[in-house]
Amino acid sequence: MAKMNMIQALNSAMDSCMANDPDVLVMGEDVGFFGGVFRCTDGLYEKYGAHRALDMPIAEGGIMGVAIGMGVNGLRPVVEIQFSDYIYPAIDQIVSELARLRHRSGGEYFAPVVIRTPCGGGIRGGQTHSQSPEALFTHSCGLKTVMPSNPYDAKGLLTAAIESNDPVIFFEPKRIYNGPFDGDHEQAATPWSSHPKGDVPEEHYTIEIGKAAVINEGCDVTVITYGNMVHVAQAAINKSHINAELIDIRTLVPLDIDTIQASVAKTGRCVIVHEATLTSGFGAEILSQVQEQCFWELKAPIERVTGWDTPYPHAFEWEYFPSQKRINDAMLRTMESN
Amino acid sequence: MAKMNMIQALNSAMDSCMANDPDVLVMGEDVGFFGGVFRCTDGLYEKYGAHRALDMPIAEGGIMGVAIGMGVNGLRPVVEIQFSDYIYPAIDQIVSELARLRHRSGGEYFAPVVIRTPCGGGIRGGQTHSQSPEALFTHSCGLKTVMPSNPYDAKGLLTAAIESNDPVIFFEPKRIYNGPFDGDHEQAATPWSSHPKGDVPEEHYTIEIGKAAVINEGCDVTVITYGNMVHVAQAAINKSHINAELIDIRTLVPLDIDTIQASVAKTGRCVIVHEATLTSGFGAEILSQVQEQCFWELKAPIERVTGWDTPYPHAFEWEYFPSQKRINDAMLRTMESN
Amino acid sequence: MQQPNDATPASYRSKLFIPQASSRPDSTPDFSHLDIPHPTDSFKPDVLTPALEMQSLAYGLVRVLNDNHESCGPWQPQLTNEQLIQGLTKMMTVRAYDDRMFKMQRQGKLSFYVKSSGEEAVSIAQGMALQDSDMLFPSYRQQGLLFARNHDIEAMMCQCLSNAKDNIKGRQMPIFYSSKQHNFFSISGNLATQYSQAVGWAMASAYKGEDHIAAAWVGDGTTAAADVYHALVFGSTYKAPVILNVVNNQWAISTPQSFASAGTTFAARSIGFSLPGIRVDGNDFLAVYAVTQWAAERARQGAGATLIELYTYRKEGHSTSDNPDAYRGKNEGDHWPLGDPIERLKLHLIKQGLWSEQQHDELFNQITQQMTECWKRALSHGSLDNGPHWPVSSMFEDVFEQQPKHLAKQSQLISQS
Amino acid sequence: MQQPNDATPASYRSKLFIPQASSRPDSTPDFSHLDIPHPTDSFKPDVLTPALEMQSLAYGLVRVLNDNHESCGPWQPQLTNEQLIQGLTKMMTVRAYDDRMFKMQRQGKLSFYVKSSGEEAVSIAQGMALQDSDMLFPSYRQQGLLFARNHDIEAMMCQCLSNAKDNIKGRQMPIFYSSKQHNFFSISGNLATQYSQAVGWAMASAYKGEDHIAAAWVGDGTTAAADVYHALVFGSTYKAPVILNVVNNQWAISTPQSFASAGTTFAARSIGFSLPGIRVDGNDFLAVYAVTQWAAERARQGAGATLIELYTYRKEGHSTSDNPDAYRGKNEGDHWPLGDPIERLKLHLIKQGLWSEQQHDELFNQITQQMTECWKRALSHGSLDNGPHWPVSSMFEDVFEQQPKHLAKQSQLISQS
Ligand SMILES: Cc1ncc(C[n+]2csc(CCOP(=O)(O)OP(=O)(O)O)c2C)c(N)n1
Ligand SMILES: Cc1ncc(C[n+]2csc(CCOP(=O)(O)OP(=O)(O)O)c2C)c(N)n1
Ligand SMILES: [Mg+2]
Ligand SMILES: [Mg+2]
Repeated sequence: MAKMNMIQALNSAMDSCMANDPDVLVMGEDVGFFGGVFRCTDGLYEKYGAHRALDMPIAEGGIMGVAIGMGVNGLRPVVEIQFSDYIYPAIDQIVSELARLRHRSGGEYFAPVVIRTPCGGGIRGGQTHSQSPEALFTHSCGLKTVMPSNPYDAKGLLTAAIESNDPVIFFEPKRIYNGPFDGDHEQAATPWSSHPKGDVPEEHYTIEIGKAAVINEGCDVTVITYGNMVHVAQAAINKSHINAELIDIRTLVPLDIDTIQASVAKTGRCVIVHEATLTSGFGAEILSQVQEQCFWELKAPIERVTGWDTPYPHAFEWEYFPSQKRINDAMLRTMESN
Repeated sequence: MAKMNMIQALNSAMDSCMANDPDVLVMGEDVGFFGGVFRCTDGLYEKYGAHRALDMPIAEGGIMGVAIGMGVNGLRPVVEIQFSDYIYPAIDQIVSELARLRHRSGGEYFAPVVIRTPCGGGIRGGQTHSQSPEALFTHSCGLKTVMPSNPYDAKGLLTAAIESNDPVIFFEPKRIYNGPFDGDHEQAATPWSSHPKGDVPEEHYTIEIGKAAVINEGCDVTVITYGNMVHVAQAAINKSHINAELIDIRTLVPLDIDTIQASVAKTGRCVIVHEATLTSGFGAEILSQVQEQCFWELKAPIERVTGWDTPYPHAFEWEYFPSQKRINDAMLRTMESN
Repeated sequence: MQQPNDATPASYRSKLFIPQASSRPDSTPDFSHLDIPHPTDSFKPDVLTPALEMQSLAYGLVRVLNDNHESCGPWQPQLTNEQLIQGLTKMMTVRAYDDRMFKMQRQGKLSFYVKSSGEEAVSIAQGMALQDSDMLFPSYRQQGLLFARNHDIEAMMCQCLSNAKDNIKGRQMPIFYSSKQHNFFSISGNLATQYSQAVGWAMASAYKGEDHIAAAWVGDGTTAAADVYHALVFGSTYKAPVILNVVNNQWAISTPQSFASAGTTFAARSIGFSLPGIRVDGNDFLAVYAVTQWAAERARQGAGATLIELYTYRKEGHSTSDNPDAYRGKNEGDHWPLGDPIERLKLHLIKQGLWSEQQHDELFNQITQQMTECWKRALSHGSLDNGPHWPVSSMFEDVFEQQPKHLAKQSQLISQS
Repeated sequence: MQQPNDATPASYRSKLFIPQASSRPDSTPDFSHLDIPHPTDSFKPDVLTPALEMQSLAYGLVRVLNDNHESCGPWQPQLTNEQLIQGLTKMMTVRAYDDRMFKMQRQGKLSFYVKSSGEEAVSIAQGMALQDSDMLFPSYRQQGLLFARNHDIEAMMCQCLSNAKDNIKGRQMPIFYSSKQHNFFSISGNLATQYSQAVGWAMASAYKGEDHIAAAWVGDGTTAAADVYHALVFGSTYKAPVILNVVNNQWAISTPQSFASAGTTFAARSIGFSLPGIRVDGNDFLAVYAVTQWAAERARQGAGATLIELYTYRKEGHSTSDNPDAYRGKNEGDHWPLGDPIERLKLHLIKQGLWSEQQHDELFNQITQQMTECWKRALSHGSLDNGPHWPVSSMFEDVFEQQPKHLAKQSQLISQS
């Protein structure tokens, strides 16, 4: 075990996969010599050379097209999109090609590409360095969508993603790269070393894609979330007197509905939290599935606590970012009903 | 009044806007001389010239970028994307630029662009000529999303879209271009001339964007849908003994939740139908809002009847396409609960 | 070009430039402005020549067959008589296949079809010039490549019929073939996407230290798409061993090539990327073969990508969905100055004493009969309308490598309903 | 270039070509291979010259100032002494502004900043060569354009502070200016998107029969983006009156220009589109002015777009978020052979007897003081951390022209929580 932050854990996952398998390579803008603008691929260039830690031209669509071709030719490219706000130029290759290749070719061809991309706000990035576009990819059949909330999961899930023969889009909440963040920006930052999930094995391991984690057991209300919001929700729960069950879904597609269902069947109340914009966010899909599966157990309307339906504003970052208070209010509203 | 099919109604909307306002022009692949592969811009080239019915190179991203620049310079471009399956190369310009321009510039700049694009299956188009990607655009703040279900609405809504100073993405269910389609592909096709909504004024008129239409009043169950599924749902209702209220939302964003809420408050039961893939389809958002607004009135789980979570398969088009039977089954399941 | 009319109410006096078409239904086709050089006008550079030093090839037209159907000039390829006759046979086979399938579509047996008539030299000569281990990333109009690689014809028909023997399980429209066995990539409906994928495939080949190259095709209209640029940027940046082909058949559905060519040749687009660009007479089997072989050799020697513009003509409509008389001069193709690739190779072989009109007719009849037989056998495995198809549950397979629970559940639901 | 190491476990012997950097921290910067022609080596074509006939300008380097700081050669612009001194003043003002803002970021007053140091001639000379009614579509490193158009400095600072006087209401990070009043388009965080938008704007101008032109800027790295290609395709197809500028400052964050240049110049990318491409010494105020004026005149005469590569050097880090010493040779900029644009214009003016070191120092001090005063005033209107800002409810405005119900509701919710 070592103490690792998210960046180190992700780096360790790539490193161990590259050491094991010459078909694995990392690529993207500034990922080679420089080691990535967030340093996630730091050291891989020195260790594996310019050919395996590949700097690339600024054309996300081109990077994705090229990655698919590499995947078809037997490689396992791990692509970094510098900010998830810049993934849109690559969407055609992702949605029309990568996601559907296996199906459309009757299983003849596939491209085991992993797309890593930092998402989320809280770093004063304004509207073009703060987005959480994960929901878009969940509407496209054939992609697995993952968003870890801590270093231990990050390494295990990324390793599983790289070894998967399905394409995986892997969102990294950049606000928690260096430490868990509970939503209180005025507090001193805490490092991952002080968090149990900052203990990460140096050796190779995987966490199954498609399994949620129950972070807190509880019986009053189920709080369902993922990514950095896990920590905000946890803090809101800790400060409340509510005995809440907190679920980190970790994987959006495939969604571990069994774990969610078991929890809501027990609590009868449910709050869903994400940072992305409300309308057609992934919260809508979770809410729908919970409603469909647990209708008869529900004691109160399921609540969504999310970003607003506006671009992410530079000056109002903390008004936009779903707060502990909003989560707490939602839990309380849920608890009021009978 | 004239008898018009959807194509003629759309054409009539563009024609009257072009006659009124020299800033309106239509553009896209094959829309000029040829009048569009679905003939929607037929005759506009002859009438308004090659400069206002503008053929364009095959680069949806380029078309969109250029349209935005034109919009910023005072024009009202009406862009045709030949199939909505091919809108992905333009998504960056739509989501990152068109949708957010007014907000990001503090209201200084905007581009009143309309994007028309045929969507949906039922024409043996396989996975790349059948998609319904509307949900993706509803997750992006700043876009209005419209999908009409008949010629009368099509003309009124398209005219409103062209006159709107907000960008509008306008989906045209291609299966009903020539006639309403109730989902029974073995029956003889019916033309719009035999349908009341095929009566379309030749003069200029608008239908407000953001208002749903109650197609049938009823008290047993609310069926919420849009586009071609309106006709399938209508047929399912007609053949059943259920007194269903059928709502054609017409506009996805902004959503007329008031009309929906009033209906579900009355019926206590709700079935949502769309052709797009289930997971994170717009049905999830509708379901979520209904659940949030009408929880206490609901007598049964809200049901979603949608396309499956697979690409649209050529050979299994009718197994994929949501059928009257599936809608009927869902209504019945809803009615069984008490 | 139609100018905005002053009589039109509320219209600007536009100064915008709008490209013209070679002809429209109301005008007479006229290709007389085209400069068609003689085969001996070209030069053939060494395969390692820097791109800029061979720039004139991007504006010229590499040809081998002269107007008397003789082979001449610097680009004459080394082809045996057997290879030439094979080339002719394969081109005739593609054409017969296309004709048969088009008719079957018109009879309602297929939902859609796309012919490659007039462009057969492109895929047959290029397919023959490449090695079987080279990977092909075609558009929808290079069915000839499958013939060049001896793909089973009946199996191709089964794909077009979406029947129980369709290797891609009824999932795609007719003609969107995929054949891993033949290193023929799954065809996409989205134009141009395969172009940058081919570059990635080639980069992987170089990364693994292998000698295989990739080849990709797009049409003239498709050159406007972003992925074409991505292919040029990445192909040149990493000197990927790939051949990037532009099949300039003059039309993109109803849109003339002038809306994509920027007033110059497509081959010229390579220059800004330090890539050789060669424009070749796409209806000259020998020239297409020679140019492809040159580019393949360059790629295999590590000198990177080449852009080849195949100058040809789309004789028929875009697909079964359109009627070209609605947007171009009637029989425009008859005015096309570079003739027909099958006819030209036939006359060349006759001139060489290797072939005769009688042999040609016999071969034609034999191929036509072969098509009829293949079609019968293919149809015996089912058709889109009448089946048998793959089982409906197959729709839920191959979305992922292993079927996740939610798809298993949906698959169950469909079997119940 | 680092080759894969045989000692590395499980690695291929890659044959892939990987472009090199001009220098890395462990190597000594060396630009001696660059061919820097003399101003008299260029030729200046008529503005209506066909693109291919002026191709050599895409590979050359248009210069006006020689090594002795004299103006010479065919490209000497007609500029009054006042204009020259104005140019110098404006370049010095941008630099002072950048220095001030960078320091304020380091002191925690701004969340982010981007300097344009070393590249001031690009935006000042280009801004001055265009007319006020021409529309500018900049990237984030052309703040100089706002100075060329006499934008209020304090207001720019207010944008950077996201305070109550920020004209874009605190919605964007610092430096993402927008000024409709100055025909300066709202800057996007997404690279290259403005390039094709500029073409569309220019097409609209031609469509309306107006004479206004558009100009757009991207960096060397950004040339790889699809929208650059879209701009070239649409710009050439419709002969849009637009100037497409590539500011080649040698670096794209940590990535050298060699990952985008395809081994040739950026100006050369125009050739395949029949557009003139001109490479100009971007640190030579006079040359930049002259080339821009030429392209503007060409566009206004209806001959369409021009691609200008401004050959310059990014002296500082990419932004306040990086340290260039981590990825390029220390002080690489000091080795840059084209010097500094301010220094060069200053020496030219001194040589002409129009300026002196003393005047220069005085001006410098005056500008520095002006910045201090502007900053104080700007700060008095608030800052990101301490406000005042726009009211929070403003976040829900301008999403649409009229606020729809769901946003009104969300706005209410936020005011309650
Ligand atoms: C991204 C995308 N946009 C539009 C289309 C619709 N479309 C199919 S073929 C075609 C024309 C292509 O013309 P060209 O590239 O010249 O090829 P050709 O048909 O002549 O072989 C168009 C516009 C598509 N398939 N994909
Ligand atoms: C679409 C997109 N991809 C990536 C980025 C991140 N990014 C911002 S600036 C930059 C480098 C741009 O370099 P260059 O074009 O040379 O401009 P310069 O910074 O040198 O002026 C990158 C990769 C972005 N903003 N947008
Ligand atoms: Mg074509
Ligand atoms: Mg740069």
